[in-house]
Amino acid sequence: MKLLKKKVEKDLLRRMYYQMLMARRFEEQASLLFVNGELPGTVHLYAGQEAVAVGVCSALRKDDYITSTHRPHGHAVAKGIPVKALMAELFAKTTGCCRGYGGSMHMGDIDYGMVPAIAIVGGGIPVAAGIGLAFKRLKTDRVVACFFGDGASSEGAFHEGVNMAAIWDLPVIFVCENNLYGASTHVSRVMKVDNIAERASAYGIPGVIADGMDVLSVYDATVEAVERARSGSGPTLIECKTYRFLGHSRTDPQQYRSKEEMEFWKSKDAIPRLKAWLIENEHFTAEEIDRIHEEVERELDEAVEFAKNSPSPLPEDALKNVFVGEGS
Amino acid sequence: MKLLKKKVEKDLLRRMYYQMLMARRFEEQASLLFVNGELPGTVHLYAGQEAVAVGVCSALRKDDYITSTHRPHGHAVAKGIPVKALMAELFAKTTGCCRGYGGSMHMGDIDYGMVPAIAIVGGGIPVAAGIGLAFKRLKTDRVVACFFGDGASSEGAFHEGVNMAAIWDLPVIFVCENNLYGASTHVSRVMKVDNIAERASAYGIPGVIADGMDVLSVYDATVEAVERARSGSGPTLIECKTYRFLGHSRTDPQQYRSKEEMEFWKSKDAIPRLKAWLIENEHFTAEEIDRIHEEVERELDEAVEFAKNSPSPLPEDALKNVFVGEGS
Amino acid sequence: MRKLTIVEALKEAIREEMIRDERVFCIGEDIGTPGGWGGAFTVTKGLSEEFGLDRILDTPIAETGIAGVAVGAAIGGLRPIADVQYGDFLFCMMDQLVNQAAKLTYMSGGKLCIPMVMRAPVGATTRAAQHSQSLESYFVHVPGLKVAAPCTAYDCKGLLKSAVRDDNPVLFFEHKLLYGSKGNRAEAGALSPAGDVPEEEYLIPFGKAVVRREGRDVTIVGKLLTVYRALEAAEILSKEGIEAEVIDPRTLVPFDWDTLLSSVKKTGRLVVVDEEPGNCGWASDIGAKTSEMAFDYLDAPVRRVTAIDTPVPFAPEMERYYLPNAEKIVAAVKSLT
Amino acid sequence: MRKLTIVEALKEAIREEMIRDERVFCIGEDIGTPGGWGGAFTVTKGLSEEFGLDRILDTPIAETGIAGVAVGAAIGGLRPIADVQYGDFLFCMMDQLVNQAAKLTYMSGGKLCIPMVMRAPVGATTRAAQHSQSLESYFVHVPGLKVAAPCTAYDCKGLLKSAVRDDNPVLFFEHKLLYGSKGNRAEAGALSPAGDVPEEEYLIPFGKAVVRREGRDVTIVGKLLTVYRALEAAEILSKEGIEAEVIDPRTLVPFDWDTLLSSVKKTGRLVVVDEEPGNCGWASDIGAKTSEMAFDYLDAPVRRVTAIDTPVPFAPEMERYYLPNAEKIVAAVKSLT
Ligand SMILES: Cc1ncc(C[n+]2csc(CCOP(=O)(O)OP(=O)(O)O)c2C)c(N)n1
Ligand SMILES: Cc1ncc(C[n+]2csc(CCOP(=O)(O)OP(=O)(O)O)c2C)c(N)n1
Ligand SMILES: [Mg+2]
Ligand SMILES: [Mg+2]
Repeated sequence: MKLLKKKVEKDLLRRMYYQMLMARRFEEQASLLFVNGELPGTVHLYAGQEAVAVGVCSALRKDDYITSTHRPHGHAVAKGIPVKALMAELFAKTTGCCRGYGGSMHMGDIDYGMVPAIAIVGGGIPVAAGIGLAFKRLKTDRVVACFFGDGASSEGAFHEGVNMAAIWDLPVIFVCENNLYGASTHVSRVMKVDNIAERASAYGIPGVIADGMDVLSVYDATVEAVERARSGSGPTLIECKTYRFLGHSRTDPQQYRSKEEMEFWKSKDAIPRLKAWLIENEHFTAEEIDRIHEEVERELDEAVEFAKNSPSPLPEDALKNVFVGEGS
Repeated sequence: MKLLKKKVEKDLLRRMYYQMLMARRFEEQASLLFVNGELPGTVHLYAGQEAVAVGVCSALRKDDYITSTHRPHGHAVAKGIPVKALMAELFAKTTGCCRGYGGSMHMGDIDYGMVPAIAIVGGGIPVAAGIGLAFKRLKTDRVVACFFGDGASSEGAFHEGVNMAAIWDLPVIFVCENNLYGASTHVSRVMKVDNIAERASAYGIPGVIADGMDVLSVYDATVEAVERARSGSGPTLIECKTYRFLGHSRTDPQQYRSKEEMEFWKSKDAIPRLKAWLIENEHFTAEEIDRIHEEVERELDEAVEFAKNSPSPLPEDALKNVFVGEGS
Repeated sequence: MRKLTIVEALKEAIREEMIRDERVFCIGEDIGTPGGWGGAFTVTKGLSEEFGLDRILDTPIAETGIAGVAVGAAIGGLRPIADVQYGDFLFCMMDQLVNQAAKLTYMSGGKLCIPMVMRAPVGATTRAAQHSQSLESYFVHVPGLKVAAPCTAYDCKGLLKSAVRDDNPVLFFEHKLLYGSKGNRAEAGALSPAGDVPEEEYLIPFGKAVVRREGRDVTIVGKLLTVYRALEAAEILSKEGIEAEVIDPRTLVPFDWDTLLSSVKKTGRLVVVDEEPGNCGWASDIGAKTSEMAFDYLDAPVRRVTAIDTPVPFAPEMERYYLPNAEKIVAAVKSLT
Repeated sequence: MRKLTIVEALKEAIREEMIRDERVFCIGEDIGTPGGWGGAFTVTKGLSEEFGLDRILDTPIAETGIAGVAVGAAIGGLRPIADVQYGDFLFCMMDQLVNQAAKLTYMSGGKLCIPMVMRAPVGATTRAAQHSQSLESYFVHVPGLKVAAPCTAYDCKGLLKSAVRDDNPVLFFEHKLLYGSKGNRAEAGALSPAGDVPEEEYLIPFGKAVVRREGRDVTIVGKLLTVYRALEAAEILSKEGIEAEVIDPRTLVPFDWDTLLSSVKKTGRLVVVDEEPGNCGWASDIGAKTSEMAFDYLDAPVRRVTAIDTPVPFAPEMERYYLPNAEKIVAAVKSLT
């Protein structure tokens, strides 16, 4: 495992492990609740990719922003939105992070620096550039991290958004989570380059590859990109090689990928990998890790409880919040 | 001047010179007619870029297609649409190549292999990919050349269209006419790479640079790209370095570029350059060249005459041609 | 007669047209990959095995590209059936549909034809603001596009086949709650209007409405799912002695004014039901034109029962409030009498 | 009082707002480059000299990017005034406007605000199909957007200033034939409605219509250029003893129903004039809602005088036929009496 460039504080490592585990267990819970018919709509689960969200967000400040996608739960956990509010949103309750207006695909809370997830593939990319523009013009040193998938890199919005961030040297970190598939379609069928990071050269910005199954690799790459961004040197495109362990969405037949491939990637699971490293390097004892697991379970149970006991919106609340100030 | 890769027939050279001159004189006429208030709408004149249209189209067959832009007159001349029909279209007459429905910005005639020009910047790029798809699926060896500007290469449609042509190995020649400006905006302000050809690497296709002020350079590059395309090896992006001698459109203040820059590029004018070369290399005598000039003037005069004497559409013709078969 | 779901009927239409005409092909995201969905709602599932991945062509996620390539393919001599996973993403390809597909024939003075079909699923299914929109009227407003919005398996098949043979661009809308796909694509609240579909080939012309239920007291017109909502309402009303005539236009462009106006002239009352928001929507268009053309026959104002003018909310309680339904239609009808 | 053209009024509004609030900035193609146009219709000409190229921000030709960056800039704390050279190109940014700008506030449960203005010139000026469209109703149909369509210099200034201060996304439509720019941007057939604009600062609230001409016999409502066509028609009608009341709604969302309905209740007749094609257009919306809300007051059907349902043709003869004009309005009014 790659060495960190600077001493990483113990609580950072703890938080990383905690968040990755929480993101994973959150999805397992959500999946279960979903299958039991307790949640409306659909879900796109993040399991497998936790090292990306957590690695990136660990390198951000609270007042930095992120934009997200149709697969936002992990990003939301990593950016620090309370899991109660996330769970309540899945349950479509007024206590949800979007008060029941958004649901799984639009999770977010600007108070925690997460723009409500944009489920239009690629749609968040120019938006992130715009946020970067604001942060720069307002003379802050805040940055924005923009999550998107391999599939999204074929969208025109990617081209336009990345180019604008590049020419104006905006403080944006473009984080491509290359999990090999856009829905059922393998990346190799939709692009002729081997790495999405190579596309950075079309915009004259650095493109780097991180191991998306290793939170420290993602963290390192992000720290560097954040430094560039904060110092006014412009955006970076980080491609994180990763994999989603579950189906694309609720109804994925999943027969477009092989058992072997799935097994291969599961063997790289970032969570046991970090756990082993933490124990091996004596950052934490096995018991300390166990206590993190207990904490996660407790919080998650509380979140489900909280969500179930929270009130649903009134039907006519639908009329509110179309415009600002007409709200609840 | 660069040597030709193969012996270029005398009539090819003659046609090149003829078409470049025609394209130039056509614009000068159009400009005059426009200033005199004889033409409705607006015009984007092609003067200066003739080597590109003619170099490319000289490497195409009649049954190959081209797509064009808001600046289509030169492409139309080079693809062989009779100048009468082009002039009549500017005059909004029923004898125009679009029967008065299209005007300057939508010039084209599919019978000559030119799709009516698409004046949405970048809009023609995925369309060209689609034509390439059809040519390939229908097992023809036809190709399509897609003209667009430097400015268009920032559009999402460029990214999506070129990528699709690349992954499916479509017979498309993407011809970027880099005339240094998108309207008033210099390329260096809207992209961080030096050459648009470099963007080809993001799609895994060859990107080449041609001297857009030298018809033979453009022709050579296109011949090679056409060979690749016809043989099933996919698209090429050719960037032609060129310059427009006149304003962007009818109302261009033109104060965003310097006199020196304009003079510099005018000194590279492709038409006198070809003329000198033709005489120097004894392809034609000065008298033969003069006769081409006379021919062009005569045809152009006839075209204006024809256009002026042609009938205008009836007002209620506006109701026709919304759908196929409801036509004139 | 055998019963097919709408998914089955659409698939059969595509299959028959692809066999009949080599130039017909499908293009879209995740429509062909073996082991994948066969399109977001399984309509093309299995077809790539039969026709190959060249003719059931998976694309990158790039809607402008899909629509633009469809336009170009049509120009080049093919007959594309393009697919957008959710109608909401039509906004990503709007330029190609509105500025190119709809206008090229006209711009060329009638010399060019653009035979393409754009299939788009619409309707709210607790997917919130960006995956729930009904958006037919945007395209009815675009001169140069034909627009179909069928709601039965029979009509879906016959109209899709006609759309494929049409030399003009066609927007073909399908409602997610009507697909009737079984198994893992079944949506909460879905109707499953499996219907009679003959074995023999047939085509349905554009511009012919169907009277789904006869009645003398009021005319109700809807499209897609709201035709069924109208029929539900008619049942309720019938119990109270009000006999509603329910009309299904099947295509929105061209629109069968004869059928609608004859009905309105008979009943003297019209309710238009639509899942789109009301402002500048289809219901307003039908309302305004009917009011203009049948002014002297109308005994009451044309009432519009539409979605409310908000984005689509996520919470099911709010979504129900957002949508038109049988009770709202009943109330509207009663307000007229 | 001093007279300003609309270009001057818009420029002054932008200038004042940029001075008042550092967060306000302009973004678009060719709006700032020294020696360039200052926007396709010169509205921002000269402003980059005063505010710098950072605040009069030229972009690549990339409309999705412009709109998306505007949305993001609004989220990040700025207040963008974005510019599209021709309204037709709004279709290239439709996804960002419809799916993001209009919905993010709602999706967030009201926690996020998107204060952005999108300025778009519309109208036919012999530029043919892709540079001539009027397309306001597409955006009126989108819940979550406010829509302005002013037609005088006074209103343009006051409404643009309000739009900039609004915490919601605003589509701000301007008509190419009304800019009144002199010199090299003057269009054939342009009106030059230079009008009184006070030196003192003022704001105009959204949702307040103006009665441009009083009359007792018929109400005519238009928007943008068609307000002037309506006034022309009113003059002609007046000579024949028919007194038309002409209403200019100024904003389409919100819409001032009080003013329109009071007028209709007085006159009993309504003609809606619109430069958009008729199908599912704004005229239908006004027609349907008025017919519904003022049914008992209408002595005649609401007549719609719109562009014809075709793309915009190039030839001036055909373009004139395509467009609504005073004669067509006069004929419509007479058909009601
Ligand atoms: C504009 C748009 N097109 C299509 C979709 C449907 N869709 C949702 S997720 C998805 C695949 C996205 O792939 P990728 O960007 O790689 O992200 P991943 O799902 O792998 O996280 C598709 C096609 C969409 N939501 N938006
Ligand atoms: C989508 C779109 N955006 C903007 C415009 C307005 N416009 C017309 S030409 C032009 C500049 C195009 O630059 P480039 O692609 O370099 O072509 P050139 O004019 O130099 O030939 C612009 C911005 C347009 N027609 N379409
Ligand atoms: Mg992916
Ligand atoms: Mg250029």
